[in-house]
Amino acid sequence: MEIKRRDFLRLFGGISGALVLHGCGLDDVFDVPASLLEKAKNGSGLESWSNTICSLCPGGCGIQVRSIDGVPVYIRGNRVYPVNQGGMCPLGLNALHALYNPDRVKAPMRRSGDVGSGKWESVSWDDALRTVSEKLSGLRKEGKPHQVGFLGYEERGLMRDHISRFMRAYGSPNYYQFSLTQNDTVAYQLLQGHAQVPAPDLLNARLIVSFGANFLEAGYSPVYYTKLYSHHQERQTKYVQIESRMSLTGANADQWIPVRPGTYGALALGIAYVVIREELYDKEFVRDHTKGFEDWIDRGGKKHAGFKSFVLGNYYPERASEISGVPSATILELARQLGNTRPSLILGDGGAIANTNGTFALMAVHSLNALLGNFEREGGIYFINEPPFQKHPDVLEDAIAKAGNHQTPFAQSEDDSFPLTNFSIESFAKNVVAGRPYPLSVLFIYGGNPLFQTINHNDLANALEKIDLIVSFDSAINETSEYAHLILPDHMFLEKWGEVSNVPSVGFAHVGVQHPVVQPLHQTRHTGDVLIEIARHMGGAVGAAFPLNSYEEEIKFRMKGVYLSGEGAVASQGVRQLWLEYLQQRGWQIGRYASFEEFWDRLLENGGWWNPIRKKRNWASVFRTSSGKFEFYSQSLKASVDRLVDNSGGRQSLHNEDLVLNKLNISARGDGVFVPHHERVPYEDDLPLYLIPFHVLPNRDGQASNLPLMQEMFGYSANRYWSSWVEIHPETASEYDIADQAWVWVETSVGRVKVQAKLSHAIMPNVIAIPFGLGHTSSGRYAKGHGVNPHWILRNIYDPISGKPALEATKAGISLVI
Amino acid sequence: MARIARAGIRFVILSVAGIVLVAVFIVVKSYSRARPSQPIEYNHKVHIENAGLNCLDCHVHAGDNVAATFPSLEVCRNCHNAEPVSKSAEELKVLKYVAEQKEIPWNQVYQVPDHVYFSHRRHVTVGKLECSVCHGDMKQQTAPVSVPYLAVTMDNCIKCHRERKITNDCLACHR
Amino acid sequence: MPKWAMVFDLDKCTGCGACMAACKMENNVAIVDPEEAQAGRALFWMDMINAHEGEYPTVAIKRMPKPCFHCDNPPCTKVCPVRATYLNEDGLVAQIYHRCIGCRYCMAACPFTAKVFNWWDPRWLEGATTCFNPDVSLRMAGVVEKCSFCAHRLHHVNEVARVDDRALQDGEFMPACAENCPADAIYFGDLENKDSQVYKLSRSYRVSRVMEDLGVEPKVYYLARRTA
Amino acid sequence: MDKSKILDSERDAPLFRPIYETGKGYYATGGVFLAIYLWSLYMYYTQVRSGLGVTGMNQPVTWGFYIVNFVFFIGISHAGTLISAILRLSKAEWRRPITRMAEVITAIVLAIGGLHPIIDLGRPDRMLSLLESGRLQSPLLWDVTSITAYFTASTVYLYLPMIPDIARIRDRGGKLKWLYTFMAWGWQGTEHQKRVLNRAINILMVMVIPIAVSVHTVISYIFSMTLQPGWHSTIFGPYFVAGAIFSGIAALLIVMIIFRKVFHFEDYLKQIHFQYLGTLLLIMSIVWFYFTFSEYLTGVFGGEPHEMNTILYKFTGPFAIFFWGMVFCNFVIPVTILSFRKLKTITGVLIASIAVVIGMWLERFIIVVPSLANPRMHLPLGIYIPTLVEWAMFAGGLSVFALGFMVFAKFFPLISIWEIEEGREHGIKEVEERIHSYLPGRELSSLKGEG
Repeated sequence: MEIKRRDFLRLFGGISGALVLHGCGLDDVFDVPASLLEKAKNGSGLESWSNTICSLCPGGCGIQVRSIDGVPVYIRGNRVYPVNQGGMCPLGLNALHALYNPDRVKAPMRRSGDVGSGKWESVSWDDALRTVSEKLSGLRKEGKPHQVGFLGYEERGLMRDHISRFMRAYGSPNYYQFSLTQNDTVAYQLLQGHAQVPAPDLLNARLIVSFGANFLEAGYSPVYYTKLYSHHQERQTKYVQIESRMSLTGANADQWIPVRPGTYGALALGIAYVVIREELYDKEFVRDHTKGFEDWIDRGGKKHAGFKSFVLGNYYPERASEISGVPSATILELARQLGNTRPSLILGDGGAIANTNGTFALMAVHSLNALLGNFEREGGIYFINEPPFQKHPDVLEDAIAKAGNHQTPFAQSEDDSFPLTNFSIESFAKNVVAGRPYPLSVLFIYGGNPLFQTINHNDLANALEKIDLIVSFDSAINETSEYAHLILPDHMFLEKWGEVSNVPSVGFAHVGVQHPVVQPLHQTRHTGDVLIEIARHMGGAVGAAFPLNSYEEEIKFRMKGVYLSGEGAVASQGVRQLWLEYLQQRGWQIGRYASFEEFWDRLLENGGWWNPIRKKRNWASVFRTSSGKFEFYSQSLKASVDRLVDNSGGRQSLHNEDLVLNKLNISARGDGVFVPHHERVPYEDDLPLYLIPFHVLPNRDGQASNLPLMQEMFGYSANRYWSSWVEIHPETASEYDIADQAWVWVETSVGRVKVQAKLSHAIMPNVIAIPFGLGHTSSGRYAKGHGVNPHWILRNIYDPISGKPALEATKAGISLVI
Repeated sequence: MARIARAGIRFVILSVAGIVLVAVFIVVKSYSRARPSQPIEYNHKVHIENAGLNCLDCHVHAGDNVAATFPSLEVCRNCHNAEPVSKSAEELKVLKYVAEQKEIPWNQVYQVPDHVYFSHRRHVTVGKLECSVCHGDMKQQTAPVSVPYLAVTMDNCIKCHRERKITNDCLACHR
Repeated sequence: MPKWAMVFDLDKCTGCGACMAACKMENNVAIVDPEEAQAGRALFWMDMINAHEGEYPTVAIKRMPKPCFHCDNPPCTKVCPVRATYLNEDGLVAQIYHRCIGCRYCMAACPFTAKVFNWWDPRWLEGATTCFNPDVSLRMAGVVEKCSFCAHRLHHVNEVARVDDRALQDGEFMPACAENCPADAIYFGDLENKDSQVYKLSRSYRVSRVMEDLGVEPKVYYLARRTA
Repeated sequence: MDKSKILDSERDAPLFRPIYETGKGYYATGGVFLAIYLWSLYMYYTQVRSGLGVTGMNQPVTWGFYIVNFVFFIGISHAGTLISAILRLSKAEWRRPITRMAEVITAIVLAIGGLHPIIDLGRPDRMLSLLESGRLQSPLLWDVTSITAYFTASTVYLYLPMIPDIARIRDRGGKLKWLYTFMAWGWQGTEHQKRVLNRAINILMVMVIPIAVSVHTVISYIFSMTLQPGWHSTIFGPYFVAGAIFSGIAALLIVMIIFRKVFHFEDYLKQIHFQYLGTLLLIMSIVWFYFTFSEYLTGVFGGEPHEMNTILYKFTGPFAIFFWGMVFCNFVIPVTILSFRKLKTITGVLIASIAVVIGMWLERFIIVVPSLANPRMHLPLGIYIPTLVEWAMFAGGLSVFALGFMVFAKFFPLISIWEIEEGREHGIKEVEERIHSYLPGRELSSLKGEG
């Protein structure tokens, strides 16, 4: 057993004194703040506040930074910013520790040793940029610009456009975004014809049933949701949370319904059965705006069974109960409540989609929204308009770029899997290793830490080793950027210009503008500017794609469109709900500004722009399917499968279709394939327990691990600090003689980890759960070596339709550490 | 008996000597603290009497901020721009700083400890205290002060607060 | 004299922990070593209580933020041998770090376990020494500390109000936790001010205080659904 | 000085022997204890340098070994002055060889115990604030006051009866004569001096009893003045005093038995002393049990949830072994041994005494820690595992005790010589008279005589 330093101290208290003072990093309190004291005594102590947007998570909260003599010392929520209205989450409050983090990359660096050796040498920006542009120019000269990849991390809005523009002008179709929410929206695509995440109107719904959507902890914007949630008591909203382990959202719901992992779809369909059988659904909506509910006859005169027949034939409550482990009485009760309470809202996310049958499960869940007629209705779900940004003229591609852009996107699966996505980290890794359809020469990595977050850790590591040049823009060296050859560190968000607009699922159009609240502390550069510079280096059409000199100008240029549209207003005092209602009654006054400059100044001063008034949408823009309706029978899924069948030899033989469907892990046949249905998850039945990872608020994506406060607060809900734990139901624990706080091995077919047990009644028996976020092998001094990463012992399997990692598809055994 | 008495006397003398030594050490120690010397031999008297300046003209934040703040170069430049106003050699130093665009590195004389909250605004604007109450009559100062007029000690704070019937709650000044 | 009090609406509170983080950042509360934290020495002025109630599947997790309760009849100040903790005229239970001798008697006497102790010299994030809040002094090893209701902010707003020659407004003095609560579940204000929201809420039928029977008169109120 | 007197004192020469003869064993034992003491000093230095983090105390369990030992040592200190005062007051003749040792225990242990709260301080450098800005309302200040008073009273009470003996050593000549001369304060053994000394002792012995009682009562107040379950109890005052006397007697017995063996005092410390003190120990054991029983019965019967948490934690929780160990050591063992004449040998008494000292230490532990480890709010239970530093301080405390005794034995007789002589000379006569005064008839006759 490794002796921890403090144990050692304890044992040899005598020696400890000397150690503590001289070698262990515990600083004498009178020494450390000397710089501060200096400042406090000699500085003028002038206080200033400036507004910007937090981007430690995709939530996009408006924040106010308090600076003393220009040094940021505190962050609080921006009261007037509409997304968070002054609220904050622990992570955002801790952003200053990220700014001052000792493990930031302070200047461009080139790796001088093997991967993981930690040997880096600093290089000048000029050298680094020259290296990159020469390599890129060389590839272009060879006519291989498509061999350059760009792996982003859930960036949206302008930055995404900016990178796309760069890649397009350069000539590569390989700009991908890896994130934990990647490929979540395929089910929406299948049912409603577009992948926009709907914004649920939590405030006006009276009953909210969430299938695994842990919106208070792991949703797109937890603070926004918490704000909305906080009104549930006065508005008498009932929350029902369906999930295997009670999350923070579950703990705050009025009712928690535990469900077996991988059976959310069956449960949703069981509810649909009751709703349909008892005719509690919105008949008008189903008649007018859905397709495939009733049995139907296609153009060829062939009869097809509708959703209704499928559900009534297969998902009677007893069967749904048998699959999901939820008592049929509960299913009946919930379904009747749903049918009889209007408006009632259905959410699906988290565990519901993180499985091999996730797409079908989310389809089933989302179908309930259609049955209840929740689209574009108060208390239902909305689709939010994009802010009226000013558009750049299209990129003028030169011949090389054109050729490059026409190449097959690299990360598309070679075989039948993942037909509905152009990117899956799994096919990406496989293709790099195999060098198919062409080798990848250069990879840019921007944000994120795929190696830590994915479940195909080894494949991806192999893939990264095969790439000639990896350029990372990370501001910290993490598991993934250990593989980089060159690091061109980006600013921390408090030091840079940026824009955070339309956070998915937030109920209004908005733009938050980030501006530097402090001069960059280190020799870092904005990645947007770096891309412009690289493009300029290459010159020609690539350079011409970026007429503006900096990313700051870019934002200003795009915001001009918002100004000119005359829509919405700069965020101001009126963000409170009551005030809004008042305004809506009296007519909404749109702020007028004398000039764009005035608008811009107000924008920076107040943090952002928003447009709470949503224009009524026509149904064609709500459902962009070929039928213009909500498709219970997904024609686009049908088309994809048909395409795959054609590719594998045509539909003459039934065998081909079987082959394709089997590869997609679809056991249904005929029309049943294309309507929401339940597919069995291929669990390894020889292991006894379901293992599920879960997310906690302080460190949702594992990237906050180098913030000591977040490490300390990581397990505040379980009274654990800096460490992982495994939640076990006491009944299950007693089967294995596991006591609370006992050390156990959690073992899967992939590997095993050692964690402390936490007995809890808030988890299903036979399910065990380990929080995701710890277990770093890199990422800085505070991150490294604390806790375990559950993703690394999960089986490397995916939802074969969407390419989403099946995080809840692993079974495990558990045993006491002896 | 005499012997006992002698032993007793010896004991008393030794202990008194010890105490005196310690006391002397402490006193010397506290007085030998480095006194700040200023980069410029600033003459308050000239500025107040001849130039007709008020305290707040240079210590601009004394009324609205926690720290009174030293005059920034900007403030000095208002008068000492390019041409010397006087024949003083010290003024040339100012002009040098102005020419080099370098802030004058003033040293602070009045320093409150880290755990004390002292706000000029609270004393000047709210409490309507004259500057001279704590800083003495600066009109007469021809050279920079090196020792606080009113020593920054808790006793002095409390005395004044008591006289003026201001709260002596610990939290009012200690943070 | 004002009587500052805090009200937590537990029906709104989700237990997200923002108050804990805000407090730590605002008050320069040290972060202890991982092994230390695990051994029960983590310093949280604002702590989060996690209580599981009931058995599977009808289980409820009660999360309850717990600052110092600033009792009107504080058991901790009575036992302090050196007046390092006392009830001041604003009804705040003050903690004077530079006088505390570290006997931890107040910690033993507090029924709410609201106080924490600096077992070591505080440790700071390397390079982050600049982000201290200059309004709050740093503690040293061997002294007791606790939630102050962000008393340093009271100086500030009082001063601003007096410069403007007006009375303090309701909601002007806000501790960091209340300021940042994403659920608006924390109210803070003056109980003596009959118009303040806190006064009204403290009279609510949903209100309760922790261990009211002890007679220590805590000034932290909890609002929760009354089931009975 | 006449010859007969010197000869007489030669009779008690064994009592002087430790002062003049120093064996190898003495230095060896002293060396060991000194080493332990120095080690503990070093440990304390580390604690001062780096903070109380070196101990095992933590968030809910904010008091640990130091406070436990504080209460324990102060309890032991009741052995001495209190017992000797009571015995003197009740004119128990068999007290004569015992009192000195008892008083020495008090003086040394009180010094050790009194230091413990200081060891426990997070900022010992600010200790003087206690004098500068001490709040008399705080039970801790009551403690400071009463312990200081008790320490003063008991050292004086130790010193006064030593004066005649010191004078004897002075008269015998030898090294350090100036010290003995100084300390003997010009004692010549005149009638006047004797009268003054006796009066002073009498006054002190009456005074010291309430002080001693107050000391441990006040220590119990530290706990019972708080609102904590398991502490907030009216019984604590007498309970602590009884426990203190109980552990004090046990400690006294152990010391007596050790010195009897080491310095061959068999002639002075006889079977009868152990019999008497053993009986006293038995009584105290039963009293202790009565108090303990009352305390827990009150708690269990009321069944107040927080109180029950603590009680159940003691009965069945992680500290159950200590709790039941305490009952075993404090009640089962002494009562079994001391109730049977056959078992009530010196060895038996020694075993019982050791058990009681251990048991009483466990009792202090069981009072201090479980109440703290069970916070009332829904917080996780506390754990407390003392570290090496704390053990070192404990060992250091014990070795200071041993060292103190050894040093004392090196300079002063451990048994009050003049009191023994006095017993021989006047005691017998006096007792005879006293017994006669108890007997029926005597008073009548005297009345008659007067009449």
